[in-house]
Amino acid sequence: MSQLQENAKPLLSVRGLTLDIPLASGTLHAVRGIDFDLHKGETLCIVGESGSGKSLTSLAIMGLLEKNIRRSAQTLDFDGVDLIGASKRQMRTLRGNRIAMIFQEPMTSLNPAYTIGDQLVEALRLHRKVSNEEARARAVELLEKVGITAAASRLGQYPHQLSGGLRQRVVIAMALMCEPELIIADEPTTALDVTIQAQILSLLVDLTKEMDVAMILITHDLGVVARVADKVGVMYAGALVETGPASEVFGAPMHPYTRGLLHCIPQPGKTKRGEKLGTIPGIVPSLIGEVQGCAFRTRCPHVVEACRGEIPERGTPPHEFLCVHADGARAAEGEPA
Amino acid sequence: MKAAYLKTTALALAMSVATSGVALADKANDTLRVAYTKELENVDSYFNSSREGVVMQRAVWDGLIYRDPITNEYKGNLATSWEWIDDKTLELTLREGVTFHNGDAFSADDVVATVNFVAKEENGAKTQRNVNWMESAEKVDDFTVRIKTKEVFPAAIEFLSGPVSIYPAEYYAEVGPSGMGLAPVGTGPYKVVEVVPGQKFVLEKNENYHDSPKGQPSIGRIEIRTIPDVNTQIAELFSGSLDLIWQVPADQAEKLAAMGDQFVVSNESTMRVGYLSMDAAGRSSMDPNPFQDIKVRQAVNYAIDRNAIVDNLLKGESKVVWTPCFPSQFGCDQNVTTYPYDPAKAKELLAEAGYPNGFETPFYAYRDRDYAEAISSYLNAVGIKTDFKMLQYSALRELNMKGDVPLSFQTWGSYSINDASAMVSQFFKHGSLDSTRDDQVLEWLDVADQSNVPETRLEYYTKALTRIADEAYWAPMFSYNTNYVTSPEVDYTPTADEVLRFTTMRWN
Amino acid sequence: MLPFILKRLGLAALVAFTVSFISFSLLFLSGDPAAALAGETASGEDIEAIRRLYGFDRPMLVQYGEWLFQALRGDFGESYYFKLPVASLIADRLSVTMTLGVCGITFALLTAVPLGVVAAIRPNSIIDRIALFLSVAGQAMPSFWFGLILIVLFGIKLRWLPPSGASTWQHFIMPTIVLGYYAMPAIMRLTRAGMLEVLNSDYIRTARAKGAGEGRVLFKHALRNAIIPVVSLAAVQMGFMLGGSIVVESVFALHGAGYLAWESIARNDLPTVQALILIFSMFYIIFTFLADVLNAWLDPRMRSS
Amino acid sequence: MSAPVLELKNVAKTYRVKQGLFGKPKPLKAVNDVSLKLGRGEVLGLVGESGCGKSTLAKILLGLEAPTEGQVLVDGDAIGGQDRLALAKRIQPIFQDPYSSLNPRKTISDIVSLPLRVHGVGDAESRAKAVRETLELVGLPARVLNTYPSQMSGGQRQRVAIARALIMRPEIVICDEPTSALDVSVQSQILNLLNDLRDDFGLTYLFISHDLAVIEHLATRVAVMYLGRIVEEADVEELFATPRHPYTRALLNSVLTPDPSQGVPDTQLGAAYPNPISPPSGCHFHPRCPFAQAECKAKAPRPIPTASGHVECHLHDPESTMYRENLSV
Amino acid sequence: MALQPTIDPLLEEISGPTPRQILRKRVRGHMGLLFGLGVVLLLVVVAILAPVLAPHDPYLQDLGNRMVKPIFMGGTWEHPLGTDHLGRDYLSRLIYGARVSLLIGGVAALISGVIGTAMGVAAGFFGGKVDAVVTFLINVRLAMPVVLVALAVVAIMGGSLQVVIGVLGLLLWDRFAVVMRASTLQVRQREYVSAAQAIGASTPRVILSEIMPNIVNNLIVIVTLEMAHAILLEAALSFLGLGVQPPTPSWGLMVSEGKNMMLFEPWLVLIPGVVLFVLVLAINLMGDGLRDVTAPESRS
Repeated sequence: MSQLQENAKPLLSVRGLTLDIPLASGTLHAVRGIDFDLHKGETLCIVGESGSGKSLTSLAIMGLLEKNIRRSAQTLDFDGVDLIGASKRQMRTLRGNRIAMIFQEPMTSLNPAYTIGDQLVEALRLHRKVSNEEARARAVELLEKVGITAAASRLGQYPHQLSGGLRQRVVIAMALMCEPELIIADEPTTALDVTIQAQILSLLVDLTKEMDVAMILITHDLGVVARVADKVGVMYAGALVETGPASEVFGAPMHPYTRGLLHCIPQPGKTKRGEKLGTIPGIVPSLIGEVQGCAFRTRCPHVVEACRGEIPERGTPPHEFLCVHADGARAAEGEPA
Repeated sequence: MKAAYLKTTALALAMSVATSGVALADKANDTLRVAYTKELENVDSYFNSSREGVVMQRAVWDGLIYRDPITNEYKGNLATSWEWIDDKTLELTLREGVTFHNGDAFSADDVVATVNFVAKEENGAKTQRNVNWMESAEKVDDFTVRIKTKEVFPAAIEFLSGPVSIYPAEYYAEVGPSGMGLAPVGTGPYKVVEVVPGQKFVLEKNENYHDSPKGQPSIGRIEIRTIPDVNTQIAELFSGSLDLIWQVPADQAEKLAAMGDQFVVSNESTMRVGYLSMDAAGRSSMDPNPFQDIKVRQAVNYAIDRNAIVDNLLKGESKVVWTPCFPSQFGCDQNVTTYPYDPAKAKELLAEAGYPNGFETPFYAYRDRDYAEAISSYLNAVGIKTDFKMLQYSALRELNMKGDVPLSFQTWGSYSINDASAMVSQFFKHGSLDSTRDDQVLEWLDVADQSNVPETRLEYYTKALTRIADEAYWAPMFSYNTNYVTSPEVDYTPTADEVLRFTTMRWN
Repeated sequence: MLPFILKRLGLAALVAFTVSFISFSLLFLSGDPAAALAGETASGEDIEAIRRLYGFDRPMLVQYGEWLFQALRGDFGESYYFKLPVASLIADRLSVTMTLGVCGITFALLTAVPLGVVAAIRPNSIIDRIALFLSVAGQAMPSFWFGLILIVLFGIKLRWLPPSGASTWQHFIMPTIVLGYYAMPAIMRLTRAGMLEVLNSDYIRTARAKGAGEGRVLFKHALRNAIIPVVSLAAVQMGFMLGGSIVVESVFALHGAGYLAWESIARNDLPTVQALILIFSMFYIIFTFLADVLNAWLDPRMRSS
Repeated sequence: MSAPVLELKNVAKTYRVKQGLFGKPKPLKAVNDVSLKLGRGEVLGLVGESGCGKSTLAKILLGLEAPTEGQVLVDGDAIGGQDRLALAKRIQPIFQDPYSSLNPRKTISDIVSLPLRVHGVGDAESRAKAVRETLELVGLPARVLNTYPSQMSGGQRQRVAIARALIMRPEIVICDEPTSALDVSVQSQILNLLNDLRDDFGLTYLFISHDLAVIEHLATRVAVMYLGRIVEEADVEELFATPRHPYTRALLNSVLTPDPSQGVPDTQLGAAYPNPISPPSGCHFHPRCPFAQAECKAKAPRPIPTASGHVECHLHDPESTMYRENLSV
Repeated sequence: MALQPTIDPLLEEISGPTPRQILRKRVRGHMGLLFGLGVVLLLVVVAILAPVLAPHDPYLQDLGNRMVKPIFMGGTWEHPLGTDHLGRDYLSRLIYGARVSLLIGGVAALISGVIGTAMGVAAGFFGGKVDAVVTFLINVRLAMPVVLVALAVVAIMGGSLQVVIGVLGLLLWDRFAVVMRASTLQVRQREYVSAAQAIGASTPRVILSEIMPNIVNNLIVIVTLEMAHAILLEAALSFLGLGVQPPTPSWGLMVSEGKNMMLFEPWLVLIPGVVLFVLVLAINLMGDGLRDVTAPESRS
């Protein structure tokens, strides 16, 4: 990541994004004031366990939240467009055109009633005044690009005739039809086999590099994050508890939660076979009602009284984290601060 | 709140009826629109047995003789005169110059062919009773025929002026009953221009109608539609798309009459008699069969308040009847034992018969569910528990013929034949429908039926009727009436024989 | 496609065969057709003769076989009551019933599908509640009662429509509404449920993420998929409606096949009843078959393997 | 290796699958001539892509499906003829989805005690005691007894499922992807628990997973399955140190360790997983194999014994022209 | 190594409401269900207490007092809802009629429920040939025109209460079979069913204790819908004159008896018609409500 890029105006700037879901039993604070920037060509991975609010964050950027979810932010700026204030029409011209999205389930994210070709062509013709033939040509080109052989003949096929891996390639091709500047991929490989996962990920990485597209990749898999991300955001209970360049976050995880997560997974070479794995006791707290202090304190081994109060932002940009302990209690775990 | 809702809805409905005026009848098109309740299976009058069929028959065809429905005087129609030349032979002189609707000229051949066809049982005329008294007919000359009866049959004149109508020989031989049903051809005052089986008939005035005692038709066109639901009929009447409905139930007729001059409601008695038939002969599988006991049969007779039923349910011209025949019929003497309403006595008789707590019996009916229900309620009140079964006519008849009907409410209309034989002889002569099988009654009825001497007939019918009443074989109930409702545009005076006569209808 | 159609047809034929056999056996138990045929004054011998003449004395299976053989050639025998060939009798009446059925299902679809769609787009809105009330009320409203009320209101009070009969298209309006209203609730509910499910599906999110407008999302992407089960249901309802038009036809004095069926039951006119049961079930079978074919065409997953 | 507690001899399961609405049913060999041995206290990790037959194999072991061919032996007894009750005492399952594996209408106490009731063990009181003890064993307090699954988190539910599997004190537990539906922080708890229980009760596990890191951590032996066949089987150390089959190697390659210094690996598995109804000829793996030659297409490889197991690949068959002594690709 | 149970420290906090509590809460918040349930319960009580509540003998006719208007149309308290065409007290007949309608609906739904559920569960559970046979039977049943066949059978056998109930019971099992088959198929794929089988539970045990409790909510919904269906069908049969026979005070029959005077004494039809409508509406609302409140708990 060059210094130049770091200083340039970010493509996407998020400040204080908050998502509230009114429920019968109170307001669910699903996302609680998160900040991040994304520059052109950069890949940001947001990692977190289920219920941490990472998928909602992606939908919030796309403006595709359910009607009952309240969205607010100080800044939600995409290349100068204020996404909060944008009209429906403005959002429509952005979606699929400059911001594309890839969803988790390749089996269900394509419309079963239409051919691959129809759906690819639609993605382009919604935003570009091109003929059907031109659009089909572009579709064939992109299908080949995502590694689908005999692309022209695939256009007439229906989604159900393709395997999961192929469908996800089609979804990626569809996302690329309008040459977007930002791709949001929400767990794009979770539903796939490990072998296919690697293929799809490398495809995504290659294509974003080649086309200089920024990407937000949402996942729960730390392995994926480590291999793909330029920047990492660790999300817990609706807050980004640690952000920073991938190498730093994995090399020197500052937040106790980040470290806890890394200890939980068996790592060949690091974890001894058959040895006890690290655990994070307890479960994610309820986010219904007022959430005070650090949400991780109920599970944190380093909890102190101050965790109930205001949590300071620690670290130095670009590597920052939220913790009352100045070193994120790294020292307490016997690791170099 | 519900009550209020009900009230407003009910009021709205009532008002909707009351405030809606009556559209003008279709007088402008000279078309009278009539509703039938039942589908007519076949317009050929020998192949249907319904009242609607009789109406069609009187309009489309002519009989040899005609009985004036008011004076009961026999007049010549297709025959101009007739004479018994022996006990079993009637010679008739025919009217000349009559043509059928299809242009064929009427002659003795038509009479011979018609009679010889319908009199043969295997040709399957629906109501055999109407025709099976005839042996054959023979031509004397072009305008004279002789009709031979099987037995001595004094009611022949009555039958010839009723159900026996004359068909065009050539045409009938060609098309048969079903062809006649679809495209009827007769000599009558109206010719049929359209038949949609079971649904719709259109009649047109026969401009060349001969000088018949029926009178000349006045209304040019008659459209008859089958509308099964009485409400729908009344609705159509309200909306002005019907001009005449008949067989309107008493309650509705009363309400329509109360609507002032919007409609003309007339009521006439009919020959239909309602009665309870009991399995006195013990043919049914009921065991023990209480109806074999005269005391039980008498109890049934005493249990029912006929007057209350007549006054409240049938109304109009209906009367309590004590005989298995209609009082105006020849030979139908009303001077027989009567059983006035006396539930205490009924209970007493039941106790005497060995049923102090009453008994249970199936109770069948095929029409007038409310009358049957009222009767059953009276029977229940004295301890005769009825298991009510409403069957279709044909199904009940089938059961009847098998003899498996212990107790039933039935009716008989005598085909408007004004002779006691048309009813009492139908049911008490050991036929399959006879549930009494009294040899004495059979003997007397045979004498009466086969005599040409009115006094003898009267005497023996009276004997039979008296015995039937004494033995309480039946519990005769009441005679029926018919309500006719017309728009004020239509001038029509109904007759007591429940036949619509289009020739007597006029526009006001 | 062809093997699918053939297989489906075979199944349909088997169903029709079974239905006809069941109804034949039912009616066979119903009593003596000979007695009904013989008429008023027939004696026991006459009935016996008729029984032999018509072959009623043979075993049921033989009679059924013969009936089936004749029926396959389009000959359903002669009506006991009208003494006319049953086939032509029914053919006369069927047009009314078919017209009514087609109008009824069209009315039901034209009201139920838009209502269902709107209700699904805005669940718990006023329109959703109205639609739900209409459907619940529709299910609870006896059709004879509804018909009578319409007659009073539109036939007598307002005089907008003729109360009964079948001579003009206006005559069909009220029966259509009554019959259609019978099928509407189920179709509306299914459309609503289907739309709700489809609108929550991933591919709708994908379509939105592509930048498709709401109209396009609803009609091109959602409705196409939500309508597939509705097609089947409409076919089933159409079949039910033809069989269920008895009440409506009797209220509105429409001389259709349903009314004929009722009257024929009343008259013990067995050949007619038997033929009508078969024809009504054939209609059901044909409609569901057509719906399956249409579904296979609408749903590519069924079209190809 | 001690005498095998569980042994599969040439087990095969063939389904007849209808292709679409029309077309004749075709045979699908979900499990194709599989032989495996499992010693007491061992953990056999079974890996493979979805649709390779892992779950069918588990169902056969649980007696939920009968094998079309071959035998399953427990302690040397063929279990085909035995009644399911006897089998169920010795083999118990833990399923993948803790949301679907517990009956939502039953309390936890009902669910955990079901095996005891089915087998008619003890009276109500002793059963209640056993349930409490077992729940404690899996780390659940007694107060969950009268709660319902819907009141619990995924991890807690999986503990209930484990308690149910253990209450009969079985010898063998079939774990069918027991942690794949769980978050990583919960997954590690369950893995630790399973490991502890194995030590305490001398359990034998068949551990099905697609996560090779988990397998490596937990298993003592590993079997790699591809299109119904075990293409390689070995002790865990050996398999991870020297994977022989190209497919095994590709699988190991595709493991994403959280190491930001490495990029996304190239598995070189070009084509997609084949349709099991019409498997490729010869070696089923040949269309995706970077080393495939004509022989692979023509001839199915035979099992070749290795140091601690076997492998099915022409590359390792001394009789094959493709054989290379020191294969290190 | 000794086992160290790791008891979840947060368990107490997250213990949510039991399914029963959730159900209770949902029921309390569901107006349609409450209304439906209330009306149905009320009518059940009325039916049971008919002899106590009815002011007159419902069969006692008084031909001199026919079609007395109800109280709100100017009648007297002697007959609060007036009298029918035979002078019988309308309110008493209405009260006794609740028995008939509920009996017809209840027993017909019970018979068809037993048949349909047995078929549907068997088809869903065993699949294969059993499923093929059941599916075929469902098709046959659906292809039979219900009203027509019911009319024909009632015409043949006579319209006693038993016959009507029997015919409806034998004709209305299709929806049970269809829904139970689908539900069973769905539940059968749940892993707890496999778990129970792997534990060694017998097939009847699996069906009764694992499958049935999870499809019983669907069953209850269908029971209510078919009850309503049976009541309406009986009314239609009665309207066509082939339903329950007089003097039984069935509401359908009362509508049918009053319908001839509909244009003049509309209350004769409106009263039983509205009561019938309200009962069927209530049963349907109850069914819809039950479906809503027993919908499977969402995962979160």
